[in-house]
Order: sequence, then C-alpha cells, then structure tokens
Amino acid sequence: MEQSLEDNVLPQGTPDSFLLGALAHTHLQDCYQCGKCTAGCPVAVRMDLAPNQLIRLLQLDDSETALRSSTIWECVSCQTCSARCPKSVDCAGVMDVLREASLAQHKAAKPQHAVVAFQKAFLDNIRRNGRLAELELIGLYKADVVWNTGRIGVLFKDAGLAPQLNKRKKLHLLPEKAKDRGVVERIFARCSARCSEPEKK
Amino acid sequence: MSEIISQSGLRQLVADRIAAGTIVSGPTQVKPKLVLYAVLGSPDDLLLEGFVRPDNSIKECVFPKQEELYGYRIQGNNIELTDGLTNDDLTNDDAPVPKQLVVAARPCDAAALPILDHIFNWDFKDEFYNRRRAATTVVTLACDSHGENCFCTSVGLHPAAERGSDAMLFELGDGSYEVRCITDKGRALFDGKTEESDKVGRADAGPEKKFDPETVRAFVDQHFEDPFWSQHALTCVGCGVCAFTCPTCHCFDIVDAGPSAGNARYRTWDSCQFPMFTAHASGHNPRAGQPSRQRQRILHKFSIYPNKFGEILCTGCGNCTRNCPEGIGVLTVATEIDHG
Amino acid sequence: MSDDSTRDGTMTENKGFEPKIVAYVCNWCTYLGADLAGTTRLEYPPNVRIIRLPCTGRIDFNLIVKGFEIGADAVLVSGCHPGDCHYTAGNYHARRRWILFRELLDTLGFDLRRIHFTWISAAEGKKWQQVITEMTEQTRQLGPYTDLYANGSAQDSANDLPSGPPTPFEFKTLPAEGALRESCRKLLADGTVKVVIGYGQRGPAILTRAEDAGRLVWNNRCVSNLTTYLKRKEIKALGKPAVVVKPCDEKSLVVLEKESQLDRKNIHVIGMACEGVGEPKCTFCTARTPRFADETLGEAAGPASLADPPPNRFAALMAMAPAERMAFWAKQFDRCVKCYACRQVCPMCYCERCIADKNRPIAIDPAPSAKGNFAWQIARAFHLAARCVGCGECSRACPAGIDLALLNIALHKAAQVNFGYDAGVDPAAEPVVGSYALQDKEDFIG
Amino acid sequence: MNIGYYPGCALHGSSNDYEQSLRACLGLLDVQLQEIKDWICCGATAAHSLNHKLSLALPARNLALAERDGHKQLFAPCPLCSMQLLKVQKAIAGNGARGELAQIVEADLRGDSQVLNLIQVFQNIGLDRLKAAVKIPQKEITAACYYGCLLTRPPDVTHFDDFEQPTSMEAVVAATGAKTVDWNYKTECCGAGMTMANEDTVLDLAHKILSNAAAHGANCIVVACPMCHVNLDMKQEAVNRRYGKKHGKKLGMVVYYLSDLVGLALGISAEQLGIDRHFVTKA
Amino acid sequence: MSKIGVFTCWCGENIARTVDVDEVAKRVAGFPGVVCSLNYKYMCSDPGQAMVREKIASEKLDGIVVASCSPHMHLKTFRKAAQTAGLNPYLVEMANIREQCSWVHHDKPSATAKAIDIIRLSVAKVRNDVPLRPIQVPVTRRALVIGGGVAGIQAALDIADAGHEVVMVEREPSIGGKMAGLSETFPTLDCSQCILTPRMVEVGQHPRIKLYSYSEVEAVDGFVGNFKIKIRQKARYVDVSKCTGCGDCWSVCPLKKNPSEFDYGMGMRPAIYIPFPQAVPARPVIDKKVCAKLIRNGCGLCEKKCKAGAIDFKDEDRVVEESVGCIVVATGYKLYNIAKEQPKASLAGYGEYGYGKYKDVIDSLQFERLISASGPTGGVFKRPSDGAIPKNVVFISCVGSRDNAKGMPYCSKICCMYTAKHTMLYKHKVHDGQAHVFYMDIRAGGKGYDEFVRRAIEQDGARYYRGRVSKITQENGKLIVRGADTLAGTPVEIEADLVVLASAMRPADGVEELAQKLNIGYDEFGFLMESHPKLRPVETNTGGVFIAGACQAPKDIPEAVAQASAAASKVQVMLAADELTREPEIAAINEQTCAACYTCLHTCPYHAIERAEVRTGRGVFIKNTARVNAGLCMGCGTCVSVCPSKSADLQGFSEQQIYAMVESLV
Repeated sequence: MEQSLEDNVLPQGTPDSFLLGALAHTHLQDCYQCGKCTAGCPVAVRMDLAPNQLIRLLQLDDSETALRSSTIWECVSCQTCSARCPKSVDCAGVMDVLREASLAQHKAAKPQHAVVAFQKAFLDNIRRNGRLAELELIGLYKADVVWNTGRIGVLFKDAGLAPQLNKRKKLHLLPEKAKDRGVVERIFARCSARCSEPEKK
Repeated sequence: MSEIISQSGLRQLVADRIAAGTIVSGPTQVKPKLVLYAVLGSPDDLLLEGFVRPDNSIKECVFPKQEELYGYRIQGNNIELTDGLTNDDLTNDDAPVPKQLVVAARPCDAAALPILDHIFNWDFKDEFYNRRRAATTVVTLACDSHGENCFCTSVGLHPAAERGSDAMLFELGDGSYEVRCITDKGRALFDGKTEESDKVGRADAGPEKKFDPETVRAFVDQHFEDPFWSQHALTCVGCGVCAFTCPTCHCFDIVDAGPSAGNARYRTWDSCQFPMFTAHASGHNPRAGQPSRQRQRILHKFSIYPNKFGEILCTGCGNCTRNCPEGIGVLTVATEIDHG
Repeated sequence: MSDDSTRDGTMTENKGFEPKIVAYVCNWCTYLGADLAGTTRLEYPPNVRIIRLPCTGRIDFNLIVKGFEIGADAVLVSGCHPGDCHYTAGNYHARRRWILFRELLDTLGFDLRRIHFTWISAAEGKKWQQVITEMTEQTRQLGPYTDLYANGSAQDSANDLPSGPPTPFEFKTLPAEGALRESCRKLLADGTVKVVIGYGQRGPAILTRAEDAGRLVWNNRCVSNLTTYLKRKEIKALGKPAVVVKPCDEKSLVVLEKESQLDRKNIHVIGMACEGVGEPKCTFCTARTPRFADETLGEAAGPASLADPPPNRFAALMAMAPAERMAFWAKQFDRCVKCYACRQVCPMCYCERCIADKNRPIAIDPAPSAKGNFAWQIARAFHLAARCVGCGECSRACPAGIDLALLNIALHKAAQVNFGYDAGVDPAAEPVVGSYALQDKEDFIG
Repeated sequence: MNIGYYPGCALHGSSNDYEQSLRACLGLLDVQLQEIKDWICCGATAAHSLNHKLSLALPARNLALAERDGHKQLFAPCPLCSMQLLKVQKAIAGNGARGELAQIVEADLRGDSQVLNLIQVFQNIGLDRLKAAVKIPQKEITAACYYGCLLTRPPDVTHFDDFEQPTSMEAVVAATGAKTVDWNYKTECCGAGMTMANEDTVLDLAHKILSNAAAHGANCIVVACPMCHVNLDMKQEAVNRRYGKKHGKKLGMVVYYLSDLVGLALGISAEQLGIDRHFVTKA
Repeated sequence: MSKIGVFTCWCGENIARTVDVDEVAKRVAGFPGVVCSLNYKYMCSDPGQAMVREKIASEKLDGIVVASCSPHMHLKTFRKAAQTAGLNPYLVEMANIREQCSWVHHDKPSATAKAIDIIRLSVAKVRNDVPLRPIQVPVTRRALVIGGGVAGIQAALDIADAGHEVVMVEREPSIGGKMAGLSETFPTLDCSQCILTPRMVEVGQHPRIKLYSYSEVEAVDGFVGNFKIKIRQKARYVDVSKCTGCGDCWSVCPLKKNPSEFDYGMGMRPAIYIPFPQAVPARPVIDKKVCAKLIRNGCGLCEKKCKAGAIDFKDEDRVVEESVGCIVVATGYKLYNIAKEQPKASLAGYGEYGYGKYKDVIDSLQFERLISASGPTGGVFKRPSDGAIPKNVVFISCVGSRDNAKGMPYCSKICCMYTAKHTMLYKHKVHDGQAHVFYMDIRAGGKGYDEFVRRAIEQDGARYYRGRVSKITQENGKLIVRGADTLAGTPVEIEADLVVLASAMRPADGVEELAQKLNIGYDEFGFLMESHPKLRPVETNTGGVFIAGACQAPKDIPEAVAQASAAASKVQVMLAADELTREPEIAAINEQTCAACYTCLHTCPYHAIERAEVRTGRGVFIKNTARVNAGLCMGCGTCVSVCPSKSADLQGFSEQQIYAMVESLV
C-alpha cells in the first residue's frame, strides 16, 4: 500500500500500530512472534526490548514504550531481521519509523542521546553544505552531546586520531560544498524535516 | 395528345413522395453486377439508365419476407396478447399503414400483384396483405429491351403489359418518359406533374416465345412419375433462391421467434424446395428429394394454379433461372419439356 | 428485447446502469470456486447469472451468441485450469474453439471486451470474486450493449468495401473440352463409372449415358464446385461417380474424405488444369493443376501477374473499427432472405437436418430478422471453421450478393495463424476441430 | 566504457583513499568514471532514520542529476548510497511517488538508469578479461571477502547475489590469483554509521569479524564499502586495545578495498592505490 | 412439465437474512408451470423433506425445484426424497441461492431479485427435464492401491480381507514407505519395524494381493467400475521367481560405495541391493546407473555367484495391463528439500541454515536412520561428518513449514511430536548428551501426545527454546546455532555437534502427473483434493478414486491408517454389488439426423463414441452413424458442442434445457 509521503510524522487519532505498519509498508498483525529477528540481530543483546518484543508492543498498540526504548537507537539498520522474517514483516522499516516518531515527539531515550545527536547533526550539516563536512559534523556533534549530557569526556574522544588522519591526508579543513545549495534547502523544507529545527530548550 | 415527364421531374416526384412519408422503392445498384428492388433513401438511388431486370421482385412490399402477426407473453398458465415488437407491424388494427410507392417496376413484376391478390383473398381475406396492397401504388416502366432469361411473352404477357400497374412510363429516348395513367391511384399520383406532348413512347417487342405453357401443362399433368424429373432435378441443390426471388411465389411459414416464454409469432417466406416444407412429425417426408420438389414447383405454376384461377402462376421475369446457382429454374425446365 | 414491465427487479432498481452478465461455468471447478466464494463470504456485485454445465467442453459457441441475444451486456465463460479438467481434455477443446470463435466475432464487429474467458479452480474463490467484480465494473463503464446488430441509425451510415474496377472477362471455350468429353464417354461406356458429374451448357450436367457425353462443356465460366453433389442420396444411388474438379474444388474432396463422407477409392476424379473462371477467388489463386486427380486434362500457364491486384477486401474490413464492422455486416445481412443457397451449394454442409431447421430448441431464430440472420451466419461460418477450402460458392450463389466469403477467410486465416492448418491441403493433417494442442495460445484467458 | 559515478561524501572525505584506489584500478581497465555534476549527500543512515521522505528525496535528486547527465549506468561505490538509490527506483517503479518526488527535487525522474556496486562493475568488465590483465598474481594473499550488510540486503531492493551465502566477491578475488577462505561473518554488520556515536557496538562487531576471519586462516580482509573499511581498519587498533588481551596476541589484519587487490594484481603500486594511507599496513 | 413445486429454503437465517424468502415464494408462484411455491426454515431437515414428499403426492407434482444451497451439497438428498415419493429423481433441480446469492450479497433487494432469477433458471430447466433411469454398469470387483506405505498396506489388507482382489503398485524396490525407515514411533515408542514388518509380510503373502514392486502407474483409462491401468514394471535385472533372497549377490558386489536412498544418504549400499533387511519382496534390484556390467559390460560377479541363476542383465521395463473397479491413492509424502535450488519457483531454500554445506546439519528422516538400530551406524548414534558421538544436539522445528517467505504457509502437524521423540531417543542412546529444541508452538493434540512431549522436557531434560533459529555457521568443528528465546526476550547461541532440521512435509514426487492421469484435483502445494474436507475426506471428485494418508495432507501414522481403512470401506461399498449404478446424465446421439462426420468420435476424451450403421429390420444398410457407449460416457458434453447438426445431446443438460434457461433470463 503505497504510503503517501505527505505526513511523515504521527497524525493524531490514527491507531499507532496501523499507521506504523502502513508507514513501514508492512502488516504488523502478520508477525507470529517467532523470534527469528531477535535471533539474527547482531546488537540484540544491547537492547532493552528485543526486536520481537518491540513488534509485540506495537501489536498491542503500546507505542509509548516502544518510542522511549533504547532498542531503536541501538539498531544499526543492517536489514538482517527484515531479510529473514518468515512473514515478510519489514522490522527494519518499523525501526526507521519509530526513530522518526520518537524524535518528533521528543521521546528519544536519554542514554542514547549521542546517537540521536550524531544523526541530527549529520542532517543539519548536509542541509547547510549539500555534502557532509566531516570536521564540522564532529565539532557540532560533540558540542551537542556535551551541552545536553554534560559528558565532557566526549570532547577528547578519538583526539589522537586527528593527527593520524591528517598524516594520511584524510582531513579536509575546507570541505567541498554543493554548488546549488538552495535546492537542497528547498528539498529539506519540502520534506518538512521538523527534526532538524534547533532543539527548543 | 400524350402526357410526358422528364427524368428530373420523375426524381422530383420521388423526392416529394419520400418527403411526404411514403416508402418509395425501386431498382437500385446495390453492388457492381447486382441490381435489386429496395427502399430508396434518396431519389438518386433510383436506377433508370439502361435496361435493368432486378434479381428480386416487388412482392416484398405487399408480402414482406418477415411479418409479425402478433406478440404474446405466457404468465403462469395463461397467455396474454401484447402489441408486437417491431414498430412496422400491423398488429394493432387501427394503426394506419404507411403509403408505399414502387417506381420503375418491370411489367412482369407488376403483373404478379393481381396473382397475389387472388391467393390472399380466395378462401381467407388476408387482412395483413390487403391493407398493404391498398396502400401501394405501382408505377411500371415498359421494357425497351429484354434479358436472355426473360420469357414474359411465353406466359401471355409482353413488355408493355399494363396488368397490375397504376401507371406506366414509356422511354422516349431523350431521357423523358410518356406517362399513361391506368388507375385512379396512377392519375392521382401524376396529377399536375406531366406536360402535354405529342411524343408517344413505344416498348420492346419482347423475347420470342420460348415454350408453350399449354404443352408444359399437359406434360406435367400426365408425367407425374416420369423419370424426366429425377434426371432433370439431379443438379438442383434444393435452396430457396427460385421461390424467394420469384414475384409470384407466395408460400409462407408461421414461426414463434424469441424465448419460449413468449415474444412474437411471425410469418416468413417458405419454399417447396426445402425438406422441412413437407416433413411429417413421424419423420416421413412425402417429397423426400429434389425431383419431387422440382416437379411440384412446375406443377403448381402451370397446372394446379391455372386450374383454380385460370391464369399461369408465372409472369416470365426469369428470376428463377437468372438466380439459380445451377442455372435451372422454370425457363430451363419449360424449354426442356417443350423441346425435350 | 421485451421491456418486461410486469417482472420488475430482474436487476436491481435502475439506480444507474446495472450491467447484466451471463456466466457459463463448468460444474467441477468454477462452480465450486463460486461456492467457495460463498462459504468464505467474499462479497461481489449481484449482476452475474450463473448457468452450470458439466464442462467448458459443453459450452458451445451458440450459447455465447444466445447470451447477447437475450440482452446480456457481457458474457463470461469459465472452467478448470488446463490439466485439471475433470474429463481430462474438455477445457483444451474449449480453448481451441474460443480462439477461432473470437476471431469470427471480431470480424463481425462484436465488442470482444464484453466476452471474458477465465480458468478458475475449485480452490480459487478469491479469483472468482475478483473476476466478477472487475467484469461488472468494466461492463458498467462500457454501458449497455446497444449497438448489438447495429440496430437503428448505425446501419445507414455503414460504408461498403472497395471493390475495385471490374476485371475484364471474355468467355472462351477451353481446348481440353474435347478430351473431357472423350474421357467421360469412355468411362460411361466401359462402365468404370455409372454417373459423370460435369459442366453442361446452362449449369452442371449429371450424365448416366455415354452418348450424352457431348453435352459436357469446359470453358472459363465452369464455376460451380461439383463435389457438392457427391453427398446427394439420389446420386449415390446411381453408383460409382466420376466428378470434374478444378484445383480449388479438389480441396473439398480432401476435407470430405477426412470427415468420412466419401471413400476416395470409389470416386473417379477428373482434374482440370485451370487459369481462373472469372470469380474473385481466381485473382489470388496460384494452384493451377489438381494434385490428387485420377486423370488430369488440359494445362494452365503460371499465374498471370496482376497489374493492379484488386483491393484486399478482408484487410479493408478489418481496418474498420468494430462498431463500423458490425454496421457493415448488419447492412449486408439485412438483405438476407434466408434462402439457404449458401448452405445448399456448399460441399461441406452435408447435415441431414441443419441446426437452422431444428426447432426443439430453436437454436437459430428462423425469421430473417437482424437477430436471426446474424445467428445463422455465425453458425454457418463457425461450422466451416478450418473446413472451408475457399471455393467461394456461397458468395456466388447468394442472391442478395452478401460477402459471405469474408467470414470464411477470417476463420481460414485464424486456423493458419494459430494452428498452422490449411483446410484441404494435407490429407494426413489432424483436423483442427475435435483435436487440441497443449500449447494453444491462451493470452486472452484470464 | 564510461559510466556515471556517484562518489558519496565518504569518498571525498575521510575515505578518499577508496576513490584513489578506484580511479587507479578502473582507469587501467579503461573504465572512465564520470562524476555527476553537483551531486548531493544521499542522507545515509541519518535520513532513513529520522525522515523517511527525505531519505527518498535526496537520492532521487542524485538519480535525476545522473539522468540529466545522460548516464545509462550509475556506479555508487558505497553500498549504503547504492541501496538508497535502488530504494528510490523501487518506490517510483509503481510510479506511486514519481510525480511527487520529481516535484520535490525540481527535476523530472524516470528512474531507468542501472545502479551498480563495485562487484557489478567488475562483472561487467568480465572476469576472464580481468584474469587476462593480471600481471602480478596475488599468490600470498588469503582473503576473507567481507560483503557487509547492505551490498546484498534488503534482497527485494538490491537483487544482488544470494543474500545468505554470496560468492560474487570471491570470484573477483580469485581472478586476481589470490586465495579466499570460507568464513562465517561475510554478511554480518560492522556497525556502519555508529563509529562515532556508539563505538562500543562497532568495536564489538568489528572484533567478531576480524577474529573470525583470522580463525579461518585469512591474512587480510577485502571490503567494498568505505564505512566497513573505517570500522575494520581505522578502529582495528581500538579493537586490539579492548579485546587484544583476551587472545594473547594482537590482530593485525590488513583491510584492502576490492579495487586495491585488483589494482595490485594489475601491477599498480600500493602508493598509487592509496594503500599506504590505510591504518593497518602489514600483518 | 407443467406441475412444478418450488420450495424456497431459509437455511436458518443464512438465506433469509439477505433474501426476502416470502417475496421470493410469492413471485415464483407466477412462473410458467409452477403450481406450488412454499418456503420453509430448513428444507434439508426431515420435516422439510417430508413436506416435499407430501406435496408431490397431494399436488401430483411432476417437477421439483429446491431453492437453497449448492447442488454439490444436497442435490442427492432431495433426489432421494423425491424418489421415495415416486417422482423420477432426475426431475429435481436445485437453485443455489445461498453460496451464490445470500452469502455473497448484502443488499437485500438485489439479492432477492437475483434469487428469483436463479430460481427462474432452475424452473426453466425442470420444465424441460426428462425422466431418466440410472445406468447399470458391470463392476470389476478388483481394486488398485497406488503406494506401498503404511496407508497403502492397511487399505490393501482391508480390501483383500473383505474378499476382493487387490493390485498394489509400489515405486520403490520394497513396500514399507517412510515408516519402514523410522526407528521408533510416537507416542508409544514401539519400534516401527516390529509393528510394520508383519503387515508387510501379510501383504507379501496375501493370496488376493498382487504386488507390483519397483513399478509405476503409466496410464489410467476407463471410468468408475471399469478402469484399465497400464503398469510399467521397471527393469529389476533379477528374476524374482528364481531368486531365493539368499544375499550372495549383494555381499559379493564390489561397488559398495553408493549412497543408499533408504538411508537418505547416511549409509552406503552395493550396486545390487535390497533397501533394508525386512524388505518385501526380499528380492534385490540392480542400480543400472552404477552397475559396471550394465554400463561397461565389465564385472558380472553377482551373476557368477548366484546359485539360482536369477541375475538377468538383459531385463527390460515391461508394461502390464490390469483392470480394476476402483483406485486408492496412497502415495505418501517426502520431506521438503532444504537446499538452495527448488523444483518450483514458488519455493525458496534455507541458505541461512547451511544444509548441504555443513555435513552435520541433517533432516529428521536422516536422524531417524542414524538413531535406528537397523540404521547405517548399527544403533550407535554417530554424527555423519566424523562419526563422533554428538554431545550437544540442536533440533529446529518448522523448517519450511509455517513459512510464507519459503512458500509453505501450512503446518506439517507431526514435527512437534517426532522432534520430542527424537530428543528422547537421543537421550536414551547418549545419556550425557543435551538436546536443545527451537520451537514456535508445540502442536501435540492427539491422545497421549502432550503428555509425551512433557515427558521429553520434564524427564529426559530436553531444553526447549521458544524462538526460531536465524543462522547456523561452523567454527572449528562446532555448529554455532544463533536462535532466540522470545519468552526471555534474548538471543540464544548454542555450540552444537549436530543440528537436526524438522523440515516440512510435501507430497511425493510426481504426484501431480499421477493426479492428472487420474483426473483428480490437487491444491497449490500438490496435496490431493478431497471431495469435501468434512463430509467426504477420503473421496475425490472423480468416481471410484479414493485417497488415503499423507498424499492428501500432512498427517501422522494413526491418522493415515484410519484414513486407509476409511478408503478401504468406501471401496468395499462400491465393490459390494455386481453392477454399479451410474448417473444417467450422459450423451445420446439422434441416429436419424447424424451426418456421420465423426468429429465427436475424435473429440471424446473417453473414446466412448464408436462408428455404427443404421440398418432396417432385415439388415438393409440405410446410413452410417455415430453411437455412444453408455458404459464409457462420463457426460462431459464436449461431443454435443462439437456436433454441427446437434444430433448429439446430453441427458440432464440437454440443448432444450440450456436454451430454456438462457431464454428465461430475458
């Protein structure tokens, strides 16, 4: 069922499981909890809710717990779960949708803030430059994490790597930018990428 | 003094009649090498050039190939009569019959109408036929030549026979025609449409006699079981061409068409050459092959009908021989009987 | 169709056009599939009326025409998937028939979008629901089938096919006439044959006496296909016949033998080399000398190259839009008086009692109405599918000059294109009707 | 032959050695890479995680640019970029979203160009031609071919090789004369974009991959993805720091790009291929 | 027929809810020929049928239409009811206003209108019905059983014990089927050889059972009561009459190393072999793909060694014909082949489990052979790769079954039970071994079944994990099984020595071709279609053909045996009478109008039409004609639609009836 691209955030009133399923082009009711996704997931051990438990919660319309779980931010989007699911449920797609919704409703799990911050910084970066400016990304990402979690240590993380990268001519102080950045801005606007607005404190 | 009308005048007359709602029919070129009498859509459809002997006859105007007698519906165990389906039927008595006009018919066609009058009025007044006949006016065009299969002269007619015509036209050679009105209908039709003139049209002398109908009549009366019939009829394939293109053949079949729950009862043409014509329910068929059927056709035309009505049931138009795929027909049989 | 006011609600109240669909289904697969749609409560529109028959093999072409005659706006024919037929091969035979019949209906201008063929198994309740729902919707878009038989005004505007300039023709007697007379005289005299079927002065001549041999002629207007006389009881009663055939007539013998109507051994065939007898078929004919004759007389030069070949009327017909074709045929058939000359002259029509003469039930409406004429011409043409050898007698004999041969050409081409079968050419080839091939095309079957 | 080329941010950023290797190796096989003019970032994990619509719009823009430049084939060396491009083609195949996307990216969009990954480029060149062009067979290399997760998955989008037991990279490596090993982490994930934000995951997964390759007798790993290279090569030292004691010896696994290995076999020097700029340079 | 009774049924409210039955009854009363139109709540009930009988008598009805469910449900019921009231049963028709009207439409007015039209069709048909007499056809009182597994054996023995001759055709060299290869059977754990071998011997020695082993059904002609079966006896290269089964030949045969089909590749067998010691017939077969003599005219040791001179290298396939009255199909099942290439596009293999790549990943029948006392490892449980005794064995359920992505959404029903059995057998053989089972749901619904599974868990310590396995890889001799336990919500990783896959049950190879030969239906997976899942589970839609065992759907031995006996009883019912009454709805040709073109003769799928001559009383030839053999004609009607002159017609579906039906729809 081709989900229209219009509303990419949870409109009010739609039963969560239906919309989440629809957004991820899959039918959550098909899942009979066989656990194959959890079995194959490389990072399942790190998750507070195993992938099959997450889908189970959505089947019971409890998207609240799902949106606040660490699972969705631990997931590395490696598509193993969707590829092997006997019922062709797009579990990886559901993870995408949950991340998007979780961010939109400001329910992202605090301990996973680093991942959220990295991905938000990434989008802001390419919104401005059209292409990724790595140093700028690292700088803004670290500032965001320090600012929001107070983990000062992040500032010095991998500091040692910088000179090695430079020796290998892999650091670019003046990174390339896309020429027509206007169109990139307009694309972002049209996709109403609300999550890229500055975090309101 | 004679009255004449130009060809354009005649076409104008046809146009006026069509405009007035009359169904006008006449010879028309349907396909290369095929001329038939048909209802004229416009006056130019009327074919007047050259000698033309259409392959069918004008009997269709008074005795249509398919005519609805009445409609009916079976409801439960009773039957209701309904007005018919086709709108040109005569089922409801008061409906006026549309006027019909035949233009440039051949005398041998026109002569057939009085014959049909006798048939449809001898023991039972066929009201369907009569009302159509009354509404029909026939304008004949005298023949200025004759085809190879024409034999009107052999059956007591000739290229200018007035029998059955309401008015007769004669070619004047310059594209106009002399009009001789015969009946009131003819006069009413041409009233005020003609001019005085002193030109007088003349007709062809007609083909020389090809056989004597009396010898044919005598032969068929005495040679009912003659091997001539089985020998002659071998090549007849048993189709209905001769009967259906003959101006005088008038046999018909009654048929229920439409779903068995009721639709309409029709009268349609039938031919003595068909096997079903004489098939008995038991499966027996008194006339089981073409020999007996060919004999029956000649017998009816030259003996049975003349015995009853004193005239030959044939106007010599030659359609049966002209259209027969195997070249048989009355002319072939009669000449063979006469010169055999 | 009768506006049957006392019997309202045949369809739903007419809130908008509700198509009427007749479905002929096989009892073992599609009927059970429809039942399954019921047991699993799959809703679909109520426009279909199902007629249960033992097998698609039993669904004959005339039922499809009958469906339209009683006012259906679309007809569905459905049965078991190939290979699953309860009677092993009913659907294979049906499929082959449908391939030919669709070509005939297309030539006549029927709207093929209103005729659906599908395979639905007993396990496919869902597919039944889908087919009926889609068909109802599609037919609703098409609207009522009003231009069936092009009643009303459509007929007047129907244009005719180009017939091209009349081919110059002058009658001449052919040199082989003398040899023909001599040969027939000898055959009758020494009793090899009891009757000779040849051409006479005014038409065919059937002789039993040697001395009549002089009545035989051979010229370039000996048109009739004399093989049609071989089926006649009166002629069979006379004993072993000799028949004069042109190459086109000879093909009829091949078909008649294949259909057990004559035994080639006790017929003496006199083949005449022929350069054409002035009929439309002769302009395209390339078969100059008969192939299976017992004796061949005369010789014929190769086919004259035609300066300007007459227009291909069949191509012109098929170039028309379907509704236009229907109007063309309605105008032609309006002239038909049902004299059945087309049936009686055809060597392939040898039934004791023709389907047109059957009245319990009335399969073909006997009256020469639009409905009756279409039904008759469809039956005649389809019974000749892959059997007619193109001798053209039907067109020639028709007193109303109807282009009957076009229908036979359509089916002749269909048999060639689909089954590589050319009637009357190969005595050993398996007849198309009555046999089937596993890989017959079924792109039109849902 | 020349094909459209979509480098992606990584190849112009910290993984520019991969581009150097590609241009050197493919240049020798007379494959000209024609970079799309003014391409933009495909959004990578961030887009498909945070904004489904954006994750289709950005790659759609690049597809439209490639079509505008007239490229019938588009080579995207990074599997994440090529998967995103293929996902767009699938979304507009039923032209459900074609009109809408075209309007968003301000360019018309047919979606008929063929997206290729590096292995497919070598397959198009032809393995026998490759074998014939080899000057220095890589006899001493025993490679563990590492596909990563997005080269073969999701199968209904990539339609490339067998997503459980792929063998297409082994064929290319064998063509260079090197030996390959059968090991169990060919298609397991390396942690991809989590290098910065969730290093623990990356180190754990990278360790499993490196140690399994070593356990099966491989002396190097061949990859066809810039992110995998970062996680296995740049982070190998960190992996050793965290997991080295457990094994008693440190892992020293050289991580080649597939184009490195082919380049070496064709006689190109390590410097020209940029191999010297890797972190782990000797076993 | 002018006095027709129409009985409209409510079917409780199945019909009455969406069809206004009173309106229907009122309007139907107005149809031509209808004299009595009633409606009743349950027409098929006794009071309903009694009403029909009473009305026939009181109103002297000569035609009945029952407007209710599908003719496939109750046409026979109402025809019997009419018959008892003295009305010819073939003057009864049904109007299907339930499955094809009330159940599929919700708009009451249009459903009612449609119901009236459907009844109008049936009334039009009844008005043109002709009373018919059933045809008596001689019955060959012999039965054919296809398949020599436990179901085939049970059916054959039941029929033979009832006094009828049985022809059994088995494709393998010996009967016994899959059950012969099992070690013990659940839930009683009694050894399958001990309970099956006696029945096999009984079949081998039964005076009325003619066994064709190593043979296949080539063609099936004829019809119920009179089937002609062509059986292809594959070349055995051993003269069964001379051979005494002494075994000298297969012990001397040098080519020992051929994977044994019976052991599913776990053991080896010589080129000349009997599949297993208790084989019936205990006569060897030479494998022509391997035997050196047959391929290169070398060796020939077995011929020299055979004292009875029974070896015959020039043996060829022989085709034999048998005539039988009815057929029982018991072709059994095979396990889903887990490898990558699949016979059907709709199926997919299990790349992630490495079956075929890792030698120690085997399927459940291979496990049965390894654990079986008569198996290739002689009762000692060793794993195929290196013969070591596995200490950690993982059993994986639902491999292929319940897996839409792999093309088999159905459950194979018996895997939960035999997996539990396997854990017990393993525990009994390797006391210090640990069995791990990955399952989704335990389906143990039979008598004593659930207790059996609990015993495996509680007493024999099998460890059950609720979750599927995602991937199996091999690390230095150990199989790493990565599964999950959804109850604990955590992934589970086990280092196993052996993995046993409980793969899905699929119908035996070639069953679709056989079904087409027998004209019986099969579903999308190839399982044979029963006539009605609840009411006629062992019959098919083709008269005289019955099905039993796993060929119809996955099932265990008790059910297979029960179905076999059911099929056998159906056969006995049919063979009880000398003659078989057959439906009279067959074709007939009007010999008066037949033009003898014989197109019908070429078309008839059953060769039921012959050439004949019409002669007068004194034998004078009148004409040729085609004639229907009432015994062979199955009533398909293909001849009727091919006949140009409509001389051929089908009784019960005559032209008159069909045209009346179509025209009633105006």
